[in-house]
Amino acid sequence: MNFDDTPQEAAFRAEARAWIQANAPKQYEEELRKSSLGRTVLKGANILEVAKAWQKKKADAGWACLHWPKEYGGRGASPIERVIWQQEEGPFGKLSGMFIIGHGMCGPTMMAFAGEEQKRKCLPPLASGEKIWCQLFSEPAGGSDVAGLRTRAERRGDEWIINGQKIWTSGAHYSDYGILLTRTDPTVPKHKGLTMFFLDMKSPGVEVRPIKQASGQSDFNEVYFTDVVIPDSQRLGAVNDGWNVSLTTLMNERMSIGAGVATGFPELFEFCNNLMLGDGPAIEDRSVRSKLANYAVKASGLRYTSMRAISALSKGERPGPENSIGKLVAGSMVQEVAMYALDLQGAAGVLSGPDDAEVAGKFQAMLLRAPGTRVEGGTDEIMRNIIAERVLGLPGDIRVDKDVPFNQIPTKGR
Amino acid sequence: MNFDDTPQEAAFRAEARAWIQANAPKQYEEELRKSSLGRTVLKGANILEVAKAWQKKKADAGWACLHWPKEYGGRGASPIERVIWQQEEGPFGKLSGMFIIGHGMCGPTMMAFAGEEQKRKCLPPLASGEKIWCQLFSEPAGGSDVAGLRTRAERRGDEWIINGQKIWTSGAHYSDYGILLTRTDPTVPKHKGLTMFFLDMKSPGVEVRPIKQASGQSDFNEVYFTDVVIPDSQRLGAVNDGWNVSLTTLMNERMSIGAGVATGFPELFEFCNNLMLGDGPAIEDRSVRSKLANYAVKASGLRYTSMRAISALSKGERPGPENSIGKLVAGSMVQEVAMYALDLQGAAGVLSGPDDAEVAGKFQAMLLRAPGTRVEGGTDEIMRNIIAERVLGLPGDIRVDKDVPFNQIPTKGR
Amino acid sequence: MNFDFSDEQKQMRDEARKFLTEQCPPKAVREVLDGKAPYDKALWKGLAEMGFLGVAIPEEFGGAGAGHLELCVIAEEMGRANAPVPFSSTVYLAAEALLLAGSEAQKQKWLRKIASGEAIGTLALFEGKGNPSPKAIKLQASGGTLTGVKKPVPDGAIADFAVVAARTGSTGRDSDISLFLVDLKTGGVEAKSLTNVDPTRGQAELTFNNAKAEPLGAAGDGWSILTQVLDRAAVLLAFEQVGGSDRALEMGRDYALDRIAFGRPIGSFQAVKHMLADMYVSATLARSNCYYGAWALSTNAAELPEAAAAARISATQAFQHCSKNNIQVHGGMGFTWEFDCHMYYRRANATALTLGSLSYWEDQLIDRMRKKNAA
Amino acid sequence: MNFDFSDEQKQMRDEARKFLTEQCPPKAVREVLDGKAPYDKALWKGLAEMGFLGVAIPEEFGGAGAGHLELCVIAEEMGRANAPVPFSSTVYLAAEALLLAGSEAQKQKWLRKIASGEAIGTLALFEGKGNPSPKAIKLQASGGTLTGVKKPVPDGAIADFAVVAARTGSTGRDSDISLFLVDLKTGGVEAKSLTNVDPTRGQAELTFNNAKAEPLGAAGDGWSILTQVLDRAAVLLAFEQVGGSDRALEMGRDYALDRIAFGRPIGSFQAVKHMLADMYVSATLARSNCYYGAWALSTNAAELPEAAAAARISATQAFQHCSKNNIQVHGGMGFTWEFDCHMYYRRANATALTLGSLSYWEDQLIDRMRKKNAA
Repeated sequence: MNFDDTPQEAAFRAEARAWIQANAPKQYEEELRKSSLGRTVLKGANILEVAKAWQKKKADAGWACLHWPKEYGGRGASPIERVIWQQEEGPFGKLSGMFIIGHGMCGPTMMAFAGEEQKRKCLPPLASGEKIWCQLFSEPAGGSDVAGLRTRAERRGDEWIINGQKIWTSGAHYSDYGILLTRTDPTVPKHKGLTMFFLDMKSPGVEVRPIKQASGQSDFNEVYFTDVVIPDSQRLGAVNDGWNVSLTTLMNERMSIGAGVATGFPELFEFCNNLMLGDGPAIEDRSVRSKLANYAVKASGLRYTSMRAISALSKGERPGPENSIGKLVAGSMVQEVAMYALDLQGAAGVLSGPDDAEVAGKFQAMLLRAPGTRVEGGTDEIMRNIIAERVLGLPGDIRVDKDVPFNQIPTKGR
Repeated sequence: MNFDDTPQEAAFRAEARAWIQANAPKQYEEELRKSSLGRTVLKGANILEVAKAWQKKKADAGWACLHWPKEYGGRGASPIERVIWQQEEGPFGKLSGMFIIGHGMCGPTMMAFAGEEQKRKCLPPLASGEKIWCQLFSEPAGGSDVAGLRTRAERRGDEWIINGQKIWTSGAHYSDYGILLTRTDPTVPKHKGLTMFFLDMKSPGVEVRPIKQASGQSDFNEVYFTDVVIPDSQRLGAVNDGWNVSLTTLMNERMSIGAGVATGFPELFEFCNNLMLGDGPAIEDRSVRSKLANYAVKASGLRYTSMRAISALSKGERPGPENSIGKLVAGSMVQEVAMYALDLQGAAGVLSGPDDAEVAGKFQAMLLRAPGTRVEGGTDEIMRNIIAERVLGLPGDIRVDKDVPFNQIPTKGR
Repeated sequence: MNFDFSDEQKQMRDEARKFLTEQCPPKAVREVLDGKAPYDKALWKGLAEMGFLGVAIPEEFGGAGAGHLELCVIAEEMGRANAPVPFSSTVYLAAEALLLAGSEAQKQKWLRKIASGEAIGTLALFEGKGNPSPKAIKLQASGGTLTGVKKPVPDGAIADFAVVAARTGSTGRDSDISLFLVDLKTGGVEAKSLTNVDPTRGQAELTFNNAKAEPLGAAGDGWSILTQVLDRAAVLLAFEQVGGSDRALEMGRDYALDRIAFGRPIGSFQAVKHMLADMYVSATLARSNCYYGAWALSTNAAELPEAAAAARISATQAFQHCSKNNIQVHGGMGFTWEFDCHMYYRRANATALTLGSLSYWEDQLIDRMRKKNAA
Repeated sequence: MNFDFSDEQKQMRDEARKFLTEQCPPKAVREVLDGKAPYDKALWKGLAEMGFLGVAIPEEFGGAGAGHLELCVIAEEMGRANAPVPFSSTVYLAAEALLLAGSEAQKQKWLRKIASGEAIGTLALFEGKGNPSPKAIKLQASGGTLTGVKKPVPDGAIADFAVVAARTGSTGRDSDISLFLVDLKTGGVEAKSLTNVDPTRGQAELTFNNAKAEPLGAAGDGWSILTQVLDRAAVLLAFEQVGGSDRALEMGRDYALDRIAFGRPIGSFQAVKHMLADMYVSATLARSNCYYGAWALSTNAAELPEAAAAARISATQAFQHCSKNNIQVHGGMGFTWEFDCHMYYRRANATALTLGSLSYWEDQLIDRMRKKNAA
């Protein structure tokens, strides 16, 4: 049990720190530090360009995708080294947002299922940020039931013709490539008729439309496929074995350990530390303190849980579904934190404009974004199922569609 | 919308008050007032005798089972009059605890399914407290799945022979009669092979054993049946129609409206009003106030919900499953309240002896009793199912045992 | 004893629901949400014509003279429809202040205009962050004019007049505060619209610069009147919140019945069923607390302060709970702009702060219960 | 960086678990629960023989000299087994106080006896209701004797010696408090057992009547030493709580797999599955907070005060949550005396109060975070 660096770790940290100090885009540091919970905006700069430039710089110096093999653009670093890097990269890490899906999910899937030539061709520009990738699994009819997807892939010689619609695709509008899960046989039970591909997002017939979210922003897209052609060489895994391929992708999602999920606690604590209530400093109000303490131990519990996962990874253990707790706990906590921060502002908590709201509307934005955090990447309910079934070994839900051909499953409840 | 009495109601209240003033066993008033949440103990007196004497006195003067027809020992009073009576009876109402099952569940079931002669014979002594009744539904293997019961009734001419075991029977040890749900056909699906009876609890072959609860007390019993003989004339409803009969019983349980369920809030509020913390009165601590306010609105919400149900009943509407919310909300609230009251006492909160604990160990007893309140009469989970299915119209759980003969349903999970 | 609305009141509810279903569909709410209009003028006119704006205003002042129970019933429907009109500020705040403290002339002028839909009113109380408190009121009254800044003022940018809380003394006592009535169209007041989490209900900053004002109620009575106005508005707003809670619950229930996942309606999964059951529970507790509040309001009972706080807390919790879990039941679709879920979530969280925050009312409730207990 | 116990420490855990599974089955706990013995003497002897009592006591004082990480591992297993022995009072409180402030002679005498199982120790801090506070300490020291009443004192009726917090000044400052060591077998102290919610762990009232006492640590240092003792004990007790949480979770999980209702294991119902998932979540958060606390404890890091409070809060919540919902998963059977569920529920609620209540530690945590923030 040691929360301090070993000498080797300290040396790695010093090297990383020095390089970052010398190379990071310092002009954006303050703005990046202030931005929170996925709302990263840089005034007067195109964040996509800034992010790509930083990623390329890192790649050129061997600091991109630290855990990937060197031949695919990585560094072959240890999990602890990744953590140290993230700690040192600090606010500049927020520039990696648009690469997370590609580096965390698409890359590992390609590594596991693409041919060697394709890997050597595709992975280095993915690592360096020159090419951005997205993941095309979710569909309107699917939701939590990912395998219920309907996008068809029909074989025509050495090609596949894709028709259908995906939804909730992060970054589809700026992505160069995507991995795509399709239905290739609707006459067998749903998990058995899926096939995975990767494709050029600039292919004819691909149309990306932004989704306006409840928060007013558009972080996601719908992607429509009309007679899109994909060569069979871009198939990942066997025909009709797409479900297993997708499990690799999703497992890797869990392995994309990080500085931990956003809980909103540091922001709330800082806010309360500076806030004056009618009777005195908020931080001296016992009801505020009680609430803060409860959030504090959740936030620290998540932080150390993620550190324990890193230790397990370092020992060669595969991080298990227990990592689902981060998203589960943080999702609803962010929502509660936001509501409470508004409450503490009294009637003025309703104001969300940067000039009129406390801390520039940060908590108001958090409130409006929060419902999405309880859904994206698996709802709270799916997360609890995962923990119950895969960690605790409890039975799966009764599956009425298990042995039913996909095209005979009902689509309307009433 | 009127929370005040009409003139007729005021007259009824005055009459009830005067009679109670003249007749109630005043010597126990103080002890009854202090006792809470089902722990009614009278020093130096047998509470069963005191309760029976008070019930008999009420019956003789026409104040027993107010809503029952006069010919069966009641008064034919309106629901509002019942409420007024309960308000006026105040602490003396705590003496009715041992009659609740008989008056609320057994009596109405008898009224609906027994022959006229039996009704005239059985109901008046039930109303007057001379005979106490219990309800024999639950079984060890049954639990929330009441219809999963295994106690067998086998026909032999004009008689039925009962073998099996019941559990969680309140008051079996002092009961004279009971209503009993049995399995008469194990070869059909579980709901279709049940039959209801009533029986003399002094019948040969009936053995009552108290259950020691987690709290250390014994409010419930196990009841064993060994070749117990019940005449067919004591059958309630048709053979194999017992499930429907039991639904009447359970529906009436919901109609046994009362002064509302115990939430622990009044006790907690009084406690906090008198408690000094290190820094001053507990009631001035903002964290205490915030917790109290949250409990307060639950307690008042339940109180007025039960009043709304009374109004519905007055208008001839049948109170629906929405009344399940009382038990659901109060059950876990009592537990939280007890934990919080201990917390406020600091390290000494652990002490439970009457001389060493604040307010004579009341909250410590509440803490230990509370887990039972979340289970008895239907678990929290069953209550949520009832609300979801019967109030909101959501689908029932998937029933794997629905069309399976009872004797083919598995009994062990692994 | 009767813990229910009368048949006539229920009939009025049905009428209001029918009217709002037709005149205030989600599409109409979206016009305001999207900033195409500051409020729904046609709906406002319709509400006046239906007599809903003046339902609790006596006939002598141009209202229907029906009473506050009837107003509660209308309020619930306004909340259910998420109506994008200045109903709460005009009817619960401005009109109630006039009814409690207005002179005959003031009532004749303004209540009549409210009932007819000619005037939008509001209460200008807050000055930046914080909860209701005499100490927080800095806006100064002197020589029949007001100077200072109020923010946020609900519907302040579209209001024709405002009841304004101002400082007229410096003793440190409640009697330092007096109320004034300001015609916002006569100059001296500058209104600026402010962005807020619920664009269907405007918020504004009002800057008073020697603005002409006439006293409302006796000098020094301001805080006492305000307390009563806030209590009365708390009950009425709680009915809006209960209406919103019920609608959010219904939306969730309907979606759970329609939507299929894993080959079954999602409403057949206990996680979803029980979430909806818990929403029903909180909505029901809130409704029951509101009924008691309605009785206390309509009879001006001594229990009103306590009943109002309980209704406010319970209804705030219920609406926040139901609106956020309605989104959760809807999954990703619930988080789209296209679905209506977020409109209720926005309204729930905005309404939770009007009149002061949840934690303020928690504190108030215990204060009031304690006083009653001590009495 | 390594956020896990070492293989050797894990091996010690396995050893402790094996020992306790054999020597401390629920049947043994019930002997004490049912009042047949004040504690499990055979188990206590066994723990001494295994070297567990002195695991963190240096070899020079008769211990194993292994360290506090090893003690955390043992603590977790003690909690998991619900062991009915005075481990926490003797090892986390008395021994830690001696280690921090004892003279060489005191350590030689008492630590050696603790390690060998010859002496049971405790900390006599509280005087009636309330949380740790110098103000609350009235017991008076004068001329080498103590007079006053301590209550509740954990394991006070079976203890051989006690570390006692006494008042030696009246300046109103923390330095009014000094610690003393009292041999309870030498007269002058009367012990009375007190009924408490967890009969497997005794509580007593100790009346000091001019009882002979020797100073422990410097005069006036009492409060400062106590604070450190409580922080250290908070981490250790938190490991007991985590062990108990895990066991309660396992019991619930096992029952959910075995028990059939409606023709299926109850663990196939989402209501039960998700309840257990939530128990796992709180137990995991607590465990992670405890690991950080263990590191801070074992290295005496500056982060200890904050880490200890976080571990304490998180573990208290987890054990209360898991033990109460374990009963709920068991349904009616969980509420019988016969099933073991209630033993964990009792322990969870008793442990929540030792060292001061949850709300006290919440307050402490924020105080400490605030200080760190200001620094």
